[in-house]
Amino acid sequence: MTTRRIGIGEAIREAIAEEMQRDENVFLIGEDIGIPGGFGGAFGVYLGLPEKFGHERIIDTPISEKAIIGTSVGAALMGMRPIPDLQYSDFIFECMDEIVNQAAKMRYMSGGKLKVPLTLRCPVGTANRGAQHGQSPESYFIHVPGLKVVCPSDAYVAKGVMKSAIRDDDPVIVFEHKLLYGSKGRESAGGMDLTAEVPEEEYLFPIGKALKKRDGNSLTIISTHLTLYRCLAAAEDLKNEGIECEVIDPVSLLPLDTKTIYDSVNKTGKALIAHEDTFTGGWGAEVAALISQNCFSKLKAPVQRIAAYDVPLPVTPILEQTVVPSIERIKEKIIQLHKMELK
Amino acid sequence: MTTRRIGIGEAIREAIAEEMQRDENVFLIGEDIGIPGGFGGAFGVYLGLPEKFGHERIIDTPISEKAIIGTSVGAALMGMRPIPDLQYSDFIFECMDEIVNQAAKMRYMSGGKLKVPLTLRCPVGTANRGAQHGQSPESYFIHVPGLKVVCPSDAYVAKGVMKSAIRDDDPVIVFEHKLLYGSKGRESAGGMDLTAEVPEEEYLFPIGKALKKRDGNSLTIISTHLTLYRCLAAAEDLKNEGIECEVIDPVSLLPLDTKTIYDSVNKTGKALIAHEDTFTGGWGAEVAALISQNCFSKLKAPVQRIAAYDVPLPVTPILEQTVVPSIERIKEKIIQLHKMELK
Amino acid sequence: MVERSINLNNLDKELLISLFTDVIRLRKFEDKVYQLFLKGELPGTIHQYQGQEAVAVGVCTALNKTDWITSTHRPHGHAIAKGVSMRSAMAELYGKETGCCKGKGGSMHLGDPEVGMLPAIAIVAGGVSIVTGVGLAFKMKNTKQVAACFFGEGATNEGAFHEGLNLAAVQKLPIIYVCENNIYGASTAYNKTTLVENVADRVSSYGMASKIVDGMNVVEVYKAVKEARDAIANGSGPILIEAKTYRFAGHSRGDAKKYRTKEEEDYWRTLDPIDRMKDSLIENNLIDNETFALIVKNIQEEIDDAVVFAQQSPFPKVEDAFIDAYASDMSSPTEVQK
Amino acid sequence: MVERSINLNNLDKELLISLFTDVIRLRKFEDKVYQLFLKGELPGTIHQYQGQEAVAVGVCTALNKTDWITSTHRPHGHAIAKGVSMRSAMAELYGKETGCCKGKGGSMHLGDPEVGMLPAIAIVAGGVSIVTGVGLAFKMKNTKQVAACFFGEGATNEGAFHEGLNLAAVQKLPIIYVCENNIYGASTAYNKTTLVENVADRVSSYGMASKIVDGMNVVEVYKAVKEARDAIANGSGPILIEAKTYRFAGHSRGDAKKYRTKEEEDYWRTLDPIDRMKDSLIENNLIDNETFALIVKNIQEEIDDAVVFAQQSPFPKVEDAFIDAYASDMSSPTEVQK
Ligand SMILES: Cc1ncc(C[n+]2csc(CCOP(=O)(O)OP(=O)(O)O)c2C)c(N)n1
Ligand SMILES: Cc1ncc(C[n+]2csc(CCOP(=O)(O)OP(=O)(O)O)c2C)c(N)n1
Ligand SMILES: [Mg+2]
Ligand SMILES: [Mg+2]
Repeated sequence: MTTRRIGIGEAIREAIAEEMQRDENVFLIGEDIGIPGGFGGAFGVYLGLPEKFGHERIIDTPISEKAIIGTSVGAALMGMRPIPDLQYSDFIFECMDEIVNQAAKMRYMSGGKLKVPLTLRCPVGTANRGAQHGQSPESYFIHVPGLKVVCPSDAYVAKGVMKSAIRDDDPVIVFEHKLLYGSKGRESAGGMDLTAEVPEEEYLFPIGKALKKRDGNSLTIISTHLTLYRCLAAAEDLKNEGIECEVIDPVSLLPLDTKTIYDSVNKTGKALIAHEDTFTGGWGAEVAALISQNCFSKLKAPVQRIAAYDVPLPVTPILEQTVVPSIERIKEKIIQLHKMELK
Repeated sequence: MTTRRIGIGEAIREAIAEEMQRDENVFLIGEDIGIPGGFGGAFGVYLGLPEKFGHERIIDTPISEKAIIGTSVGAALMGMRPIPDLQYSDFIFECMDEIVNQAAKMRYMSGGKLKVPLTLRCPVGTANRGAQHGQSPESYFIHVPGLKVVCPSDAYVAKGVMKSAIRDDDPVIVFEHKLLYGSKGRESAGGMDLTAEVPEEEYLFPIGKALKKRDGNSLTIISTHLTLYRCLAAAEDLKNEGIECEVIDPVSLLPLDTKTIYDSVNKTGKALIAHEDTFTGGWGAEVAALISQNCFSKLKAPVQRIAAYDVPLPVTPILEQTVVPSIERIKEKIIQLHKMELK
Repeated sequence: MVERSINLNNLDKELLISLFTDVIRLRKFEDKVYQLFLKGELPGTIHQYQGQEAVAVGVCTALNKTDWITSTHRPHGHAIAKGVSMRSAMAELYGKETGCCKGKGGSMHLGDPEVGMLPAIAIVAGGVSIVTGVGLAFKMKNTKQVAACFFGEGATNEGAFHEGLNLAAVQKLPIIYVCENNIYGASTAYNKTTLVENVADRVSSYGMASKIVDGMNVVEVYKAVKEARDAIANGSGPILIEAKTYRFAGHSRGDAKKYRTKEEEDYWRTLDPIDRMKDSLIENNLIDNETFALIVKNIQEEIDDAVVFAQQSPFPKVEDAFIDAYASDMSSPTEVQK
Repeated sequence: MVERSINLNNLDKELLISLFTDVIRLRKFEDKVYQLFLKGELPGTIHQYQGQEAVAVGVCTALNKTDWITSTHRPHGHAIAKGVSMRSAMAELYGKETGCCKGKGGSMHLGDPEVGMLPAIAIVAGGVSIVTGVGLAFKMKNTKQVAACFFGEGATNEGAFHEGLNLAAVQKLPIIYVCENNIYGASTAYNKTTLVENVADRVSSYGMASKIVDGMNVVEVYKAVKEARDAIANGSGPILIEAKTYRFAGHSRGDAKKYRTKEEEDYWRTLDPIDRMKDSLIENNLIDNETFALIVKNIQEEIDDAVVFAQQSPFPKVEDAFIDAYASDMSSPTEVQK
């Protein structure tokens, strides 16, 4: 198997191109995605695709989020496999009805006679854009029965899970972190190498499978996106202090790979969930509740959570860095949890 | 202090009337709320108010949820105290941007120079209306920093907390259960008496305070709305079997009265959260995570959750009753939890 | 004031009789449903279609069998007109397993892919939001099919109406937007919700074609859609047809209709789509009272059969609640919750 | 093709000079901001206003000080024109505590209640959604104030535009909708997003008045708003003013503008609101080159002062992140999380 190193943006572009090649029902629809001389989507992921597949399959729309998702739902019901684009995930609130009341419920309401195979891409994460351009709203959607929610954090997973999402017969929302597209993370992302070995050959990464990113026996960390890299950096730093963190990337939040998570926590006896989405009602609450219930007798300390504090996002760097989980905050939490021995 | 027995609908009508009397900046806006010969809102709560306060302060709108909430946000920013109405909470997804990106963030974005005092009423709960008219979406909103979320379940609390919400300087969403408006619960609600002793004199019920509805030492149940009554019925039935349930009505989900909840769980060592909203990512997850973390050493068994199963709502009674928590299911869970002694 | 007598445009007899028959089928079905609802045999709530039958029948008869429709919270008439059998529609209203949505949808979500009808969407303008995708699929696959989207005048104040019609127009999608302007959205008169007199006036915002028709005249509705359909299927772009009509019943259960006048109701009653059509058919010697009686008798039998079928059908099994949320196999999200 | 020379409508000199001066102030401020941004002194992203200055200045000068405006993701010009000081605007762009939003809002949320400007809303058409409430409050309190809502032509395809304008019209709210039609929404030309040529054509859907003006002509914009304002304040109902304009810069950071032609850009450059106004003022002997030089010099000083002020201002304190989410005291939701 031959591989090469690429970044997430490239990986997703490849996934979409391969699936469009493979299935003529797959198409893209959204704002500024295919305009000649334009941006190829807010983050350039679609650059080059119009030349390959033409504007009949890469449909530029007015600024009309309800129409973009409504149209995608209707087309999916008719057997197409739309990949709608909303530029920033913050704009998803403009079309919540189409997602929550239509896409997620149509199949059930029809008594199982219909399906809604659409794949919605949503860039999340802070980048000094302020309260309306930096949210990580994935947690709302694990609360929507009928949807699937995935959060790829590296190029290998991103390509494989994007392809699985496109082929999935249910609506899937793919949340990607905007600071992780490049092959090299921005300063603000710690500038770490974000490329991964990606096979030339076709492969799929299944929805519902978690990945162990690091082995350890001291405690289990569950995290995604940029925060996952911060957790890995913290884990590396703390190795010297004798703290061996096991780090799990759940990849899929709905459905959740509980087995991988429980196995790890049952081994370590301690768990920390970390995400950039806000704290209260975040997906960390669901994971913490599940672990606390299902690993109860194995827990040596209470399950901990780190998340963005419960405030809208401030724009100025010093405040933004204060609000979202930093490597420093993660380290403190790990050390604190490591010291806890309540039984 | 003289009191009389009234139902929730009446209590809320009184609260609104009193606050409109007290503060000329309070007004109502929504669909079918004040039309002469109309319904007085989807559940008749506003009947009689137009005659008292006139149509300048009870504004009937087109079917335009974004405009209803957008207008409320703008008016609130200018010093008014709007009470928008969306008929069914299921339609709140039509105006999520106005709630999540505008109402909740405006104050913070302005550096604290502005405030958004609006009170949004949202009827929740199943009533054989199917997937788009029976949801209980309160859990989404505990995840929105900048909002407050309350769920009154009886007339006394409803009147007092509604008045507090209207006077509150932040956006508050008041979720009410549609089967609890009457003075007598519908069959489907178990037909129990839903009236409460409500003082003639003015009073407020603070946002952020929970209520203990029943004392017990065996375990703690935390629940709201119709499910709360089912929990109380279950608790009553199980008394004979020697199970003493302590039942807490959190009333306010954001902010949450953690002290009242922790005190009870630290005493009983066991907790069950029950709600009609769906399971995964529901508010029960947040409460379970908080209890599991903060009452860790006092817990005798894993915190349990009961909720609507993770499916859209089916319309036919037998399936609907299967999906939402029934008295039977609650009893089983209580007995199961009562038997657990993992340490 | 519209002309009461109907110009039959020398359409052939068979077609006229079938239009007439279907208008009666919708009326009688809805009357029966209302009786059953009052008797407490049907769960939930209902939104009745009496008065508007000419719209559903005119539109659906003019469409090809393979065309699709989207509907609203008031879908009974649309469903029967598009070809959902009275049996499966009635069974769905009873919440039975044999219903067109297996008892999961109910009154507000009637529909059946087999006859080209999506489950009705009870979110006002929800169908307007989705129908663009149905049309886009037809366009991309070049199937020459058309989608008809039913909605009320109240729905035209929703953002979905604006975004949907604009996208459909600019993409030249094969869609017929059918606005049933029955004057009221619940208790609210249209003229209290906008300064624009006709819904049709609003298409100028999208460069879309439009036509206003007498929605109590099944022939006029049929002709308008028939004329539009083929050009639209071939890419001429969408059209909005505004049918001026009236709902004889209340908005939903327990609506005393105090927000409208007796005079107004009486006026519209004179335009009852059944009586007008019947008179015109008789004037033109296309039916006599016997044939009429026979038509009604057959319809009664069809309805009685549907009721018996529905009553005798089983309810879904409790386990059915847990399937159909997802198409792809996925370890039931409900497992952990039991 | 618009007439390049500006008809000064013998407005009095002082007013003309102030209009001219403000157009330059906006231009120079934005030019400076761009330099600073490229130097990496400003965090995040910026959306530049060069080319459209005549719209913000014409509108805000015609409004009363006590009137309010709402803005967009491209708010720098609107803020300066409405009276936000360059110091507090620049400090906000630097993310400083002395900024008009204390460093919490930033470029896309500039605004200041003290001068009648809500924090700009970066959700396209978000301001259209909220301004109806501002107008409603003025109407209910009978304050005779007016609200002006700025938005781009791209925003007119959002549902919020439809719902907002319709409600404003039917409620006769004191609102001036100012559409800055700069032809593009990001990379997408308006004519690719709708079949309707002018945004102004769309008001027919709401029974609203409208006017199309040369958005590169500050006098014409000023006159249109001035004429409309008082009647609107007194309940004549809202108006939409479409200003035909052009953004000289890219949509946001790193936009190569490859989606538009050199010819188009050159044409619009000939309509530069500064040059046109300058020429007309000189033709009419209302300024000479010295006064012009002086005006520019004063503006440069104002800007330099603002930059120094911003640079020397402190950043917010870390603890500030936790305040301002709620007005009423509420045990900080972040406590448990620390
Ligand atoms: C988004 C949304 N808002 C409000 C409602 C509540 N509602 C149901 S039907 C209705 C009136 C609809 O009027 P119209 O579109 O004219 O259809 P009609 O009932 O007259 O057939 C309303 C307000 C809803 N179902 N969905
Ligand atoms: C609801 C929403 N959708 C998309 C975006 C991304 N976006 C920001 S500006 C812009 C273009 C806006 O065009 P226009 O309204 O004409 O304003 P202009 O940029 O030309 O001033 C887009 C699509 C957004 N901010 N909000
Ligand atoms: Mg209607
Ligand atoms: Mg523009």
